[in-house]
Amino acid sequence: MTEPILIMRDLKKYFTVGHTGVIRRKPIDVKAVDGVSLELYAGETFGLVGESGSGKSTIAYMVAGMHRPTSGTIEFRGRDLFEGGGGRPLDLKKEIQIVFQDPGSSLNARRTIAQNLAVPLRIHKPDEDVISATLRLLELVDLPPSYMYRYPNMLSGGEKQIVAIARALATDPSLVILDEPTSALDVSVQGKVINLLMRLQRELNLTYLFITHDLSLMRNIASRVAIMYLGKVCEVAGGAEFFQRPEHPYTQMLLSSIPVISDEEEALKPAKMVPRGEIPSPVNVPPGCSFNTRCPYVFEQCMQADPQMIELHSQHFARCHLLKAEN
Amino acid sequence: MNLLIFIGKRIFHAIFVILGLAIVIFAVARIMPGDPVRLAVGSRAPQWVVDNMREQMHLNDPIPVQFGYWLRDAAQGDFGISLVTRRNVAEDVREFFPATLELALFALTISLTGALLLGTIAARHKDKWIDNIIRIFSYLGIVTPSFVFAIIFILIFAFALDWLPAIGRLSNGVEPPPRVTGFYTIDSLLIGDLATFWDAIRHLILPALALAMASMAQEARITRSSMADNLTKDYIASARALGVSEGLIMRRFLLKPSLIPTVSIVGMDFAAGLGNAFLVELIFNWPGLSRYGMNAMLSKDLNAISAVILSFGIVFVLVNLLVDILVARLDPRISLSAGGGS
Amino acid sequence: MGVEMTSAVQATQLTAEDIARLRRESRRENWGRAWYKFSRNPLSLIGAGTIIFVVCLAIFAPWIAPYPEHVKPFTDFANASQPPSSQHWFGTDEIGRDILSRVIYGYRFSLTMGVTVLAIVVPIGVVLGLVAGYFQHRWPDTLIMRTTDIFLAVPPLILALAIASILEPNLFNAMIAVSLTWWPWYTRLVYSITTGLRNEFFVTASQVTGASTSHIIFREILPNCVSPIFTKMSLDMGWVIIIGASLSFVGLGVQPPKPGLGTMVASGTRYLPDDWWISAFPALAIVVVVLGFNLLGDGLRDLFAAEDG
Amino acid sequence: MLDGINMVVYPGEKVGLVGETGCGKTTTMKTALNVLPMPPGQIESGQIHFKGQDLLAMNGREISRIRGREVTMIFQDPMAALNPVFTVEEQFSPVIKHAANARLSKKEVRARAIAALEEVALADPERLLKAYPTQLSGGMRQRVCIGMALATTPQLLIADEPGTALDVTIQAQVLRLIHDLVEDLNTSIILITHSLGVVRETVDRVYVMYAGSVVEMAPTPKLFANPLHPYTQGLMESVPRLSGGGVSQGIPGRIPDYMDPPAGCRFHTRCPHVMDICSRQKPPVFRIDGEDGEVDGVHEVTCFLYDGEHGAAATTGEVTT
Amino acid sequence: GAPAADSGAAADSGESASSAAPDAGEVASRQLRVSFSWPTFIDPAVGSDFSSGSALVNLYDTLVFPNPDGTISPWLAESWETSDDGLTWTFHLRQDVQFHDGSNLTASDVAYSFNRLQTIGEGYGYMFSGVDGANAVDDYTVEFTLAEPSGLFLPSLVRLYILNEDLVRANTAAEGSYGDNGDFGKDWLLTNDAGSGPYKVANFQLEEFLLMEKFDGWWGDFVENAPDQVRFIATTEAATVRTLMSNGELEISDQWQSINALENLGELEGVEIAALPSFTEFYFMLNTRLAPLDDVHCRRAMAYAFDYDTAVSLEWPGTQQSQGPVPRALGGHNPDVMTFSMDLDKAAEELAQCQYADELDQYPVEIHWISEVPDEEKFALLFQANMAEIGIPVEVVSTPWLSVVENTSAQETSPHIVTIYVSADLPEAGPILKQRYHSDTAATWSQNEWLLDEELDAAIDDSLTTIDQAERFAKYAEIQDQIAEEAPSLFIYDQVQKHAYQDYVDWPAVSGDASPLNGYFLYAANIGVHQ
Ligand SMILES: Nc1ncnc2c1ncn2[C@@H]1O[C@H](COP(=O)(O)OP(=O)(O)OP(=O)(O)O)[C@@H](O)[C@H]1O
Ligand SMILES: Nc1ncnc2c1ncn2[C@@H]1O[C@H](COP(=O)(O)OP(=O)(O)OP(=O)(O)O)[C@@H](O)[C@H]1O
Ligand SMILES: [Mg+2]
Ligand SMILES: [Mg+2]
Repeated sequence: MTEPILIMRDLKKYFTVGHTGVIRRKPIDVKAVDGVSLELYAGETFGLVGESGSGKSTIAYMVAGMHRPTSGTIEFRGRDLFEGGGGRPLDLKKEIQIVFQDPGSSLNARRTIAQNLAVPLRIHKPDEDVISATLRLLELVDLPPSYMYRYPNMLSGGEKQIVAIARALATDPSLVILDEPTSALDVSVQGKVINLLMRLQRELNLTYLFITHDLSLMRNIASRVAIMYLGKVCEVAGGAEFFQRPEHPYTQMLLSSIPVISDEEEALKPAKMVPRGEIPSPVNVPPGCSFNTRCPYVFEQCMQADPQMIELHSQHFARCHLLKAEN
Repeated sequence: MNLLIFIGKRIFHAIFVILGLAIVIFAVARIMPGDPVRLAVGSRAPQWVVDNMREQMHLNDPIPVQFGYWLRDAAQGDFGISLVTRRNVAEDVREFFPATLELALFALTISLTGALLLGTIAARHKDKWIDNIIRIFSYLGIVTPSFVFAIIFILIFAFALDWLPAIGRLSNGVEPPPRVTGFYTIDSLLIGDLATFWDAIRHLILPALALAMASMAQEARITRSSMADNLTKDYIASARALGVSEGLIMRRFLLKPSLIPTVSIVGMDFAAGLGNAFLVELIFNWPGLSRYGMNAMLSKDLNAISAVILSFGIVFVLVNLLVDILVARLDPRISLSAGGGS
Repeated sequence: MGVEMTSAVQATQLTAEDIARLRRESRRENWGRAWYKFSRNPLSLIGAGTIIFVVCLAIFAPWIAPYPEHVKPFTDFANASQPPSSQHWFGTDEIGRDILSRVIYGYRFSLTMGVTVLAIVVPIGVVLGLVAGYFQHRWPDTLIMRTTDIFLAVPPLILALAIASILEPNLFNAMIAVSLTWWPWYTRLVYSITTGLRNEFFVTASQVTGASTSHIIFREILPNCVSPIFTKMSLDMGWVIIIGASLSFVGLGVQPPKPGLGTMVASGTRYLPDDWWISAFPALAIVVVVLGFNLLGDGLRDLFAAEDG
Repeated sequence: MLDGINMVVYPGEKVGLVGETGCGKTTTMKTALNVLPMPPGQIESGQIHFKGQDLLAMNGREISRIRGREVTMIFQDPMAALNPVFTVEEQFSPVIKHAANARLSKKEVRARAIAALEEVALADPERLLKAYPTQLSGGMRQRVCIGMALATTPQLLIADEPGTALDVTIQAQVLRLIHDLVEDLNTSIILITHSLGVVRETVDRVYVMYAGSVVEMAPTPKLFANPLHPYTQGLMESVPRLSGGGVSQGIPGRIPDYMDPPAGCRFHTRCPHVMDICSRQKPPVFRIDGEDGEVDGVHEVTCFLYDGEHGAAATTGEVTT
Repeated sequence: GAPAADSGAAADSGESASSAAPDAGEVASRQLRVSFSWPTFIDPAVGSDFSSGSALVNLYDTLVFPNPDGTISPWLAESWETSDDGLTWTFHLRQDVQFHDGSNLTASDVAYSFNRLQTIGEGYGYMFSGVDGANAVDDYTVEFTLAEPSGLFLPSLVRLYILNEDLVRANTAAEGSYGDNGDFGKDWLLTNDAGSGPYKVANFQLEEFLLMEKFDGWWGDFVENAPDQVRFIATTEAATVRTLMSNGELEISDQWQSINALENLGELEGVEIAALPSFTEFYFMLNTRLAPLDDVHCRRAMAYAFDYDTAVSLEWPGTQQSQGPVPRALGGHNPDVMTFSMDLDKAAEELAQCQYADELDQYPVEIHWISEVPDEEKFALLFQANMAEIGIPVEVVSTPWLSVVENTSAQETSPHIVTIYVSADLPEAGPILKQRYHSDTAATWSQNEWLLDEELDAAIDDSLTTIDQAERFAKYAEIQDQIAEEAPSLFIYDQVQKHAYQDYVDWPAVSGDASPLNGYFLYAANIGVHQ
């Protein structure tokens, strides 16, 4: 395996969403991300999976520089992304780009495709001719040049997402964060976008941080996967390994809940595990292991202590009191 | 609790706004060119009369000091002497405000009732002829200045048909009821004088209608569109699918959410109404604060202008406060989210 | 729809001419589509027609008005207060002037008022709204929005009357007065749009790429405010004309003998009900132009709503 | 926008309706219950029979005897389906009163509402009744909706994408809940979804919809074993597999504009097997398998590929459009 | 202090409201209802305008009373004498006069009233600036001391209204700008009277009406059928007035009705129009310091070019062109004064002599008319049209009254021409000459001419201190000739005061049996109401 391109160390992000009481005000915090450590290697597709509100996007936004972490560090090729107090330098902005979930709002509806694409071009490639650069980008993502002067609302959802990808690529980044890039699209359209992404990765040697909640999709594209639950990572493993040997009870619950369309897939799912309970509010995370309200194997210790992340097998980590390292 | 916090915040905001308004008004009143005192006492009065009055009004002090005096006095409800009526302005305001409020509230009642009625009918018969008629009416209501309505109403209902009186609050010779609230309708009811009450109502109708037309039209439109919009909402379809009777859906499940946008603009419409009262009271010779204010403006009566604007500002802020609370009561989402944020 | 995927041509081979042609075609297509949608709404067409008609009347008043000299110094007491006739379609006023001619010229004042006020108010209000909205929850927001709260705390007509009365009464000061009361509405409007947009992903994407704040505010967010602004401007033309007429009606706007519409209504009220035409036609003229702007505004609103939906 | 939909549901049967976003699944069911807002909706023609009676021909009084007692619907978006300005109780009680079809005291209504909420595994129902929808989480809202629908003990339940707005694990819980509750009452279900996986795991028979019309109907096992319509085939291929093997390119092109649907077969613009006739003529329904009057085995498809004249030879079914 | 005054006022109005109610039904037959413009001040030291004046004459008595012919009769003062130097005036009062509260009117009340008026200085106070003081010699004798002899002192006493000292003191707020005298009862007197006149305040609803009731204890004689109630209704709105008139709810209209409105009123059944003579003249005031009006020939050219006949014809029938700077009805008017009439030849002749004759278009003349008086616009427009004929460019500007007051207060801001009606407060020519053309009044709205002519000033001062009437009038005549020569103003017409009135009102003013002095045309004790 190559060098890690991105390292997150004990990353935390708390949002203050309100205050208690009127007189003695104490902030009410949402622990959106609560102590996450991950490494991404150059050229890989790293999958980040988790239920809604588990903090996936928050991690993505911190990496992209939209949020400043409450604590912890993110290093990109050895450089701390949040060094110093001010904004991120342009050369780092160029290297890390992001594609958002909602194709509807990720393009400016009142500007043409060309104008949308011109924003990063003007900033990062001031020397190049904007029009020819735009044409080159469209060609890269297989869109006809006639799209240049169209407005986003004349494009289908999939096409909009492709334009958004083109915009992210305009700066020649090395790391692209894909925050659920296809979840708003239909399955019959999703394939095209995913295949485009895979092709671009090969051609441009990109690293992807790929966020999704579609495990079947993840299975097909990610080299490594991390599962998040309530702001914490509960399991990290290689793509295939992960589906063969899910260790964490939550991972098992997740996998067993996936609806599949063939018997052979059915066979791959772990033993039927009936999901139960509600996801606790991130404002009110239960003490101990945060999964203890839903875990079928819950016992004493889970209520008191938060388990540590341990390496079960090589490159397979999990955080559960039930699990012991193999060696 | 949430609602209380919400109300608390709104009141705090209202106080802030009124203070700010006071500063603006003071500034506006002081940029006035010329010597208001000389204007007031007339050209034949000797100079020492003018000097005397300037001294009394602190007009010789530096502006910040003047503002200090003004604010101190204003906080105690003292706006000095009106240059036109020669009376204490605060007294004038107390004297004339009830008439304007009575008119405005009566207009508000007319406009809201009419708007809800028209809006509901139009929404239920959307795109039918009756909806189109109501639409045309709304357009005319919105685009016609209130003073034009006032004139038209006088011509038709007072002159041509002679159904209703054209001017004043009471017919000649009918003595006003003893003053309790200053509202002739209420005061006359308090002493059980039905004849006076009826007379007061008859005098209210035309000016109130002239004031109400624009907001009625506006609110009818809003009601119509929000009702039509809500009719397509899933929760209405859901209620239907669950077998809730059409009548109940209309009366409850549709009406309440549809009222929210209508009620929200009532504050604005009320403001527009208070503004238009300046013209309407003039035309109907309505002895209210608006006509008083209009006269004050035309004669550059500085103290009176300040007091009148501030009075209207306060009423308007209070009305908005009330509307906000009402909307918050109608729409739990607002008060529920008021716990946090700004 | 009509998006053809026929790009056999290599993009890099496109000539500047091809690109210009592409651009022209898309432009034509966009305008065509907008016009098609707009033209399907008969009310907005009527509105637009009315406004064009009125604007033409105002611009070509000297050629259209049957008695342009009646707008200038003129007295003809022998012909005073004549009811509508074939010579004077709208009758004559108490000084013997042709009301039709004066109404046509009166539109000049109404439109000047509307256009000037909006020209003052829109840029100021919009920029303030953009700044306050973009810096939501920070000091520019507090400063700007609290100021608008204060200005909005007095009914606009009252504030306009007060300011106009304190200044010398004339059209210019009336415009100043109305402008002073009007800008907060645009600030409010743009503020609410901006606060909604600043969290949209396209704004975030620009920030992440390193676009400057002014680029984001004026190039990314502003274009998204344009349609509600235009809609509001159209409706506001109507309101401003009404407020202007109201000011004139109480003598704080256009001063006689200049033919302000509100001024004419006011002077005509002294001759009601017998000589009704003196105030009736100017009043009708106000209603017509305001109605035109309202219809157009509603049409634009529907148009933009359809485009976004 | 809907075009010639024929659907049959038998007592106690679970039927699925799959199709991509915006293909008209919700609209079909709203039309069936006659709760489509009109305007903008408009029903051009057709009949909807429930136990032999035409719902579209009924007046308000008659139809309300059926809605909320014999047929109910759970709506797609639980937030939108609950009125935001009323408490849960305020929305619950008219439903219960109507369903009971008898005079109930306030207390009884309340008791039944509480029972219904307990039924859907919601804790602290007393407090819940006083809550406004905004105060509930997505899962809770969905359960409240289900509770309301089931409180009416319907004979036919239309469930529109239950749990789709939620997470996989929660969705699985919701589906299980509906499944369990319905089992006891022998209620028929129409399950609307865009997920083939969900369909496969929950229903007996499937209708596949594309752009406002039904393109294929088959019992679940048959459909997954042998999808006939090119659209169904494309859809199946598009779904990423848990077994890996990459992601297919999906179906080319985009879903047609409903304002202006393509002539002939609506799928012909995207169909890999498109023939001349497809753009000219609407394909009729071809029965591939099963007998008239049979309940289980019938497999129908709307595609010229299965017409003897034009495509691969197949049994000709009767034209019902 | 203030709260006491407050509750006093409240109690008072409550009481009068309830006491008025039974009266209203019984006495409805004897009402005199008059429309008025608002505000109306019934404080003798504040009110001086038209409506205030009319209220004051009814509520208060004065030492002397003006006759229709301009002479003065004894009134509260039965007799008086003057010292030889003309500086001390002694008045002997009637002893049977009681105030509305029943107390007796004495010399100290007179002295108090005078001091109050002079201290406050508003309203008619200015008339007494040449008087040093008044003091009560005994209960019924009062003595005034003048700084210099004045022929006008006696007539000006019709504006000294006698207040009930005790009552005013009882209602004086301690805090006020008059030192020991607190607010001098100003606040209380805004809505209450302290007089002895034929009528007393019964109910005063601000902005709505002033209701006065007959005072049965009045010492004077009411005419037969004198009204039991006099009600001033605060409206001048044409539509309203018309409705009231046609419903028989108004006996006499205000004087602000337009010609058109009056014509309409006149057509009503039983309504007639009275055109009363007045002391008011309508002037175009020419600023003699501003080019081209600083050349007398230009001014004369204008005076010859103006179409007086048309102007007069726009007014109510019976209106006459003015003769010189003094209205005809005033004592001391000079009927032989030079009067301009339209003569374009002479105008051209004069214009030719004007230094600006060749460059008139460089000196456009602005004529300002007062926006509050819309009828003035016609005259301004007529002027513009007339001047166009001799080649003088004119611009018509409408200006609100307050701006006129402000503009005319300084020479730099005074416009070319202002059109203004000026009324005399005293029945003879002297005061109005002073008010219009003396340098002392140059910075006020009543003189836009800016004559600043010392000789003229001296002549006016001299005439005013002449005690002998004939001699005085002769001096006035001379001054009028002198002014007319200079053409500092265009003398348009003597205003007639137009009122619509019901024919069942027996109104002395119509037959010329009331003084044209402001207010006296409505002296209700002399008006009969036959219905
Ligand atoms: N700006 C913010 N202010 C307050 N809370 C926030 C903010 N952004 C995110 N959160 C909260 O942080 C938590 C994590 O949010 P995040 O968007 O990272 O989740 P996610 O895993 O991306 O979910 P999804 O799958 O729905 O996108 C959520 O509870 C969310 O409500
Ligand atoms: N009220 C409406 N007005 C106009 N068009 C509508 C309306 N409701 C639905 N449509 C259109 O009808 C089509 C079908 O909508 P429908 O909601 O039935 O689709 P669906 O299959 O349920 O989609 P989804 O999977 O997203 O729920 C869509 O294109 C939608 O845009
Ligand atoms: Mg997310
Ligand atoms: Mg749906």
